Amino acid sequence: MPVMNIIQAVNDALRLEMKRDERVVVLGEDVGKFGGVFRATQNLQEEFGEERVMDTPLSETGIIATAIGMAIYGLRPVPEIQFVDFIWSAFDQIVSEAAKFRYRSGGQYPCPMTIRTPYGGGIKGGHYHSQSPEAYFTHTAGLKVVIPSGPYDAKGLLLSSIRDEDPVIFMEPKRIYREAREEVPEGEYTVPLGEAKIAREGRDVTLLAWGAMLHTCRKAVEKAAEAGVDVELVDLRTLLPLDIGTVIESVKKTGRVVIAHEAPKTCGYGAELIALVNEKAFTSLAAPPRRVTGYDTPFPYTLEHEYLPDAGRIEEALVETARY
Amino acid sequence: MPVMNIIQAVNDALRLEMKRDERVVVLGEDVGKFGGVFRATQNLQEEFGEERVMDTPLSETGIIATAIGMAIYGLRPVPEIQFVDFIWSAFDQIVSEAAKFRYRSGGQYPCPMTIRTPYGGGIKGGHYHSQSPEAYFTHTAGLKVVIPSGPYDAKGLLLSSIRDEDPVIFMEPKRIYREAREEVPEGEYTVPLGEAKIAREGRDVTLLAWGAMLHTCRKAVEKAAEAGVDVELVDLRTLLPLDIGTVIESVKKTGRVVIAHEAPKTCGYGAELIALVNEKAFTSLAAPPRRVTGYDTPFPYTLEHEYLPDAGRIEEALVETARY
Amino acid sequence: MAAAVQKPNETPLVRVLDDEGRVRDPKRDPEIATGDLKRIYRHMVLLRHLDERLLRMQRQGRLGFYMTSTGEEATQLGSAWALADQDWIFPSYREPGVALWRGYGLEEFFCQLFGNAADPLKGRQMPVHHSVARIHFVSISSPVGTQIPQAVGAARAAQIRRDGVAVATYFGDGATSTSDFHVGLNFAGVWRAPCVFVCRNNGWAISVPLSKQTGSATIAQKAFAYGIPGVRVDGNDALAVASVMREALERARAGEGPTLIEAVTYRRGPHSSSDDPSAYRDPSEPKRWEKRDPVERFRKHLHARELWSEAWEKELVEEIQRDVAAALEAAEAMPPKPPVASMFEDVYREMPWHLAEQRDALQGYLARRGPVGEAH
Amino acid sequence: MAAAVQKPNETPLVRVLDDEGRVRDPKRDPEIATGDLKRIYRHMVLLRHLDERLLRMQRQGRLGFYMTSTGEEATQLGSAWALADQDWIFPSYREPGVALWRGYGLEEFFCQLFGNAADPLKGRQMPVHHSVARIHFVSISSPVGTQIPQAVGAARAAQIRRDGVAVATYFGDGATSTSDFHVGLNFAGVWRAPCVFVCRNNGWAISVPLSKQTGSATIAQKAFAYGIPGVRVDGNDALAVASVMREALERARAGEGPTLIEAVTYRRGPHSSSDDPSAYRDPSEPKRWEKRDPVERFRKHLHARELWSEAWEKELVEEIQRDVAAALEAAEAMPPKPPVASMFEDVYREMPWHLAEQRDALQGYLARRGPVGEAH
Ligand SMILES: Cc1ncc(C[n+]2csc(CCOP(=O)(O)OP(=O)(O)O)c2C)c(N)n1
Ligand SMILES: Cc1ncc(C[n+]2csc(CCOP(=O)(O)OP(=O)(O)O)c2C)c(N)n1
Ligand SMILES: [Mg+2]
Ligand SMILES: [Mg+2]
Repeated sequence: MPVMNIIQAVNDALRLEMKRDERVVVLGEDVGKFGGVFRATQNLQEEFGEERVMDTPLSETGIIATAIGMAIYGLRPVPEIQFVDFIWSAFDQIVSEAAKFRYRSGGQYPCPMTIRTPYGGGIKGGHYHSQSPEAYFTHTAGLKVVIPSGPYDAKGLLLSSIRDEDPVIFMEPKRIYREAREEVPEGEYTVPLGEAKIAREGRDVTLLAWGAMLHTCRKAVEKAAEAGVDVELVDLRTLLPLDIGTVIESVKKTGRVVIAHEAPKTCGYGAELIALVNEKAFTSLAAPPRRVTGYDTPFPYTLEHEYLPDAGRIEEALVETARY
Repeated sequence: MPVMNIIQAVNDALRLEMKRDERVVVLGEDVGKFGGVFRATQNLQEEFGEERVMDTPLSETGIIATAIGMAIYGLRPVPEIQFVDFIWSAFDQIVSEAAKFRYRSGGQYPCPMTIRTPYGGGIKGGHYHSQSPEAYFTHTAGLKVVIPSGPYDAKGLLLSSIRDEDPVIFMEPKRIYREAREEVPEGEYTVPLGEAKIAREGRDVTLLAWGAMLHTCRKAVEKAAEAGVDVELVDLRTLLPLDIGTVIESVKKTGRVVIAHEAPKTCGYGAELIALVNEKAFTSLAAPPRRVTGYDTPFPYTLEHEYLPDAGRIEEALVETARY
Repeated sequence: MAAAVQKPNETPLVRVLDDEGRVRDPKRDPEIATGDLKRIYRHMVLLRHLDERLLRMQRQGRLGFYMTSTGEEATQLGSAWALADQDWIFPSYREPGVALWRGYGLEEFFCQLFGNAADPLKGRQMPVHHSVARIHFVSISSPVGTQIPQAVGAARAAQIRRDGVAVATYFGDGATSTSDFHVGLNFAGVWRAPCVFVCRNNGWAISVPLSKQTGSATIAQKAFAYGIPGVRVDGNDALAVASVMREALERARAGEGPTLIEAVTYRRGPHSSSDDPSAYRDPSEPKRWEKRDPVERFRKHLHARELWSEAWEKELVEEIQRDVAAALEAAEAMPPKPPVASMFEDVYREMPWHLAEQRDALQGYLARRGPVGEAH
Repeated sequence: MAAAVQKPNETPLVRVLDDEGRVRDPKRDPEIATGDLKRIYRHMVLLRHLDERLLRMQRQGRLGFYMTSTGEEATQLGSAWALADQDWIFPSYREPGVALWRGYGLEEFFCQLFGNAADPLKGRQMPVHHSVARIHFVSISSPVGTQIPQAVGAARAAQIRRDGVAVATYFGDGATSTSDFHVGLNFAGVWRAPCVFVCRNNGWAISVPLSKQTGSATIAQKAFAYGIPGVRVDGNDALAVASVMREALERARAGEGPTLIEAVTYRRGPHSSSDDPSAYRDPSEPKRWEKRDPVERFRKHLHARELWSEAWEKELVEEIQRDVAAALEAAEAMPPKPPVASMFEDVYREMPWHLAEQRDALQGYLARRGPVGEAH
């Protein structure tokens, strides 16, 4: 089996699906000849032509709105937003249109599309090349939100997303685009949406995370193990709809839960997870659920590693929660 | 003291502050000659002229972006977004610009402005004239989020917001614009941002709410009282920054908490409140914190009263929580 | 029309009929078949009748909300005539005539307005936010302008598929100020997408007159910013609208790219049933435009062509009244609310656990307490 | 310039200098004072030196990120010359020359690039996102185009205050596709705001050429959509840029409203230090534009006017190298990071409890575990 990084896995998924399904088209800034600023769409225009791999003018709302029109018409667009930080001009089209089209038309107009976009910090990107805005999307009914943490899942989840009948926000952890490498099957396969993965079994504390944070969490889990704390690490993979069964089962087992995310704390997705755990596993809770998150500031440039949750901060939360 | 409704209180606050401070300007769609589709800016253009009360072209991003430019330049703009449901085209300017201007310029460019906008359901407004998107703003560092529940607070909080040195999202409960009436002092007064109000003291359960929901909650509290449950009702008034002291003190006293909001449940502000209560009052909790909210669907037209939390649903949550 | 870019200083107002309904520009006459001419007139009369009746019903509290298109009938029907069955429409809220022309039934129309159990949209959207897939009349949403770049995306899809479909999108003068207008026309210009942009310039965006909406003298000239042709047409002249629309659609289908049509008309009524224009505009202005009534002008035209008679008019009006009354009665007889469970459907293709849970909780609550209302 | 709207078919390229630096249109010569001419040249040379040096430093890992403006010096300096001290600038990331011309110090400039403890922005923004309030050079942000309507708001504020301030905003050709370009120019057209829109049309938006950015032949003609004048100028001709900029600012100050200036130039370097243009553009293209180098052309002009000599050039270059080296050394000597507590400041004027709590937690953590890094 070939070893791929996330960029290669994404590229591979796009290529396979474009071959299999001629309705699939890719559009975005610099995705054509250049193959994307992260090269995730490299060689696709060469292979599939300018009509199926379109360089667009510089407008995120234009990219998403025209993709919606294509989806409504019967194509399967996979628009790319160069950095998720630039998605906001398209927010109206995402929240008011894509997310509501099926519903408001009484089911007449589904809007199947997959918005691919890199997210996250740790690349010296400052305010506007670093953010993790997943919670803005998870608060929006009608969207699905998917975040892979490695190449295998990236490919399998992207294929599932493109084939899904609803709009998907597919957030790619750009910090580990090239760093995360693993064996990835060559042909098609899918990883189903809405299913979390137990990345490591453990007895003492449940640790919930997704995307690039998974890797920081793995380190934290090792450190915690050294301190005698046995952590169950759950990779959510899909945030909306959430795999509630896996989460609650794990928390019922451990009685303790820590959530790690890059996004700012206030109203981040961690809050929802804590609320759900309270709702469904209150009597199992032996310690207060903890969040380890980015801070409630814009994302800073120089101090980004102080800003981002690191293995030490997560480890402390795990050990304290275990010993509570 | 005159009796006013919320529209009158808002209008009064604007007029007083425009008189007091010539930096204050109002802009938005239909706010001038027409005085706003809800008439909140009625007669202001007559009194202060077209330069201080500006009808704008139909573009929410234009309204907010030009208001930012005015704020940066030294004015105190109070832009109106006709319905908060139409704010999304301006989301980039709010999230990427207004919220980050002070920070990213190292404190050189504060951006004091108050975005007034009606929100909420119950007026037969369907998808796009009914939503309660406060949680999108409370997840955004750099913004303040204020929601009054009645005329007195509306006036006092609006004056505080306009005088505040940071950008404020001021969400007005349009369902009770005319229905909520109370005595309001004629001259200037302020209600400080960041301070919640105990709307009713009680021993058994804490009920957290804001805006129009306050009124539904009052009914629920009465019903609960009939069932022997003594509820402490807290009107948060400012969601960001939250008055954490009042919230936690109340929950420590009652050991039980219910949150009611119109917004969809998943990742609504209720989730953050539950997470904070877990963080700061875990050992006081005698029952799982409960949310009574809008559902995770677009806001429906015909079934809006089924969608919105009503007094019965809140009452049931209160009683069940009290008896847990 | 030449494929070349329209020079802005050459954007005269295209007219076929004069105010008396006489053909003043025979070269421009689209030569619509007799049956279609009469059908256009019939739909104009129907629209006028609906506007009067439904606004009255709204005032009586029998309908939650309504928006008239009085005065803008020619723009709707002239353009609708030119569209082919396979073409797609991305409408705004003020072109019910286009849907009715294409076969939207009166009863479904009313059920949508009532949001009742027979509403094809399951009571989810406000009145006048229709959606009729079988005639390619795409779901209307309230945010102004969002449909414009969506139409361009659909047109691009049709272009890629080479299926001969053209796309039309409708919007008002106020919508030209939105972001979506700009990005839509810009993408269309680059792609040369088979898309026709029909701007109903009715002079007002709620209380904001065109002079406060843009500094440009015309809407048509905005096309020049995107390297596409812009045409200005008398929007109260159904034949002129039909003519420019047909040309634009021909260009689209011939691979010659998009066109912006500015149909100059007037919003005679209030913006919506919630509006009160007396607070912001001189009542003499709508009065003046009554003299340029598109329905009357078209009637005079038919009369001049001996396609109209008082007897036919009477028959027509009676038929319309009968049809409308029957459809209204049928619609009003429907249960006023769709089933509660339907509120949770169509958010996604498959209902996820959290929606099923919420649905069950609500159904349990309603079973315990009875229907929502003051009793709760 | 007439206050009337520029007719799009009359948008010739304004030039003052020919390719050899000779004045070919004396009527257009802005007659810049000798001292200013030499200062303009000095800043051009400084910019070129900075670009070379800093891109090299970035390659060496001494700087996180950098963006050059090589080839676009005349657009920056010609327009900067025409601005008055009290005027406000809403820049994009490719006009460092405007800030330096107005007195931004080299050392602060470098400290911003390093994001170090002496960075006026406290290490918060990426390199080249300057903000210099004392010269009214407003905070740069990454999202393309957002500054355009902000500039219009500031211009509207100046207009309301009648304080004689004009506002200039800079952006690229790619930015003309954004929502914010449209709404900015539209609001400005309605308000007749004292705002000058300077579009650096450098032919590319990262890998996207102008032909894929818009269907219009020029950027200048987009002004017509807003009823404002559009001017097309040779962006590599500092005198032509100075001339049209001065006229536009005069119009603004005279209450005659906004102007769109399209400065036709070329992005000679990569989009940024992260970019690799060999993947998407023919290397012969930048080579061709080297022949139209704005700095050389301006040097020839000074030479023709006997304001330039080899000796002066040598002196100038040495002085610049010395200044730059000294400032760089000073900047590099600063502590590389601002204090951790500063991360929590300036989110709001007063720090709310939750930020104070987060700050204290982080400081406690760092006190326990030492600075962040692999050890954690
Ligand atoms: C984005 C957005 N902003 C504001 C509104 C409120 N609104 C509804 S219609 C309208 C005016 C539209 O004017 P125009 O485009 O000229 O269309 P017309 O109603 O005249 O047909 C406004 C401001 C809205 N629906 N959407
Ligand atoms: C809204 C937004 N989308 C995408 C980007 C990524 N991006 C940065 S610069 C750029 C191209 C800008 O081109 P242009 O406006 O011509 O300016 P130039 O770089 O040529 O000076 C792009 C796409 C961004 N910064 N902001
Ligand atoms: Mg209109
Ligand atoms: Mg460019």
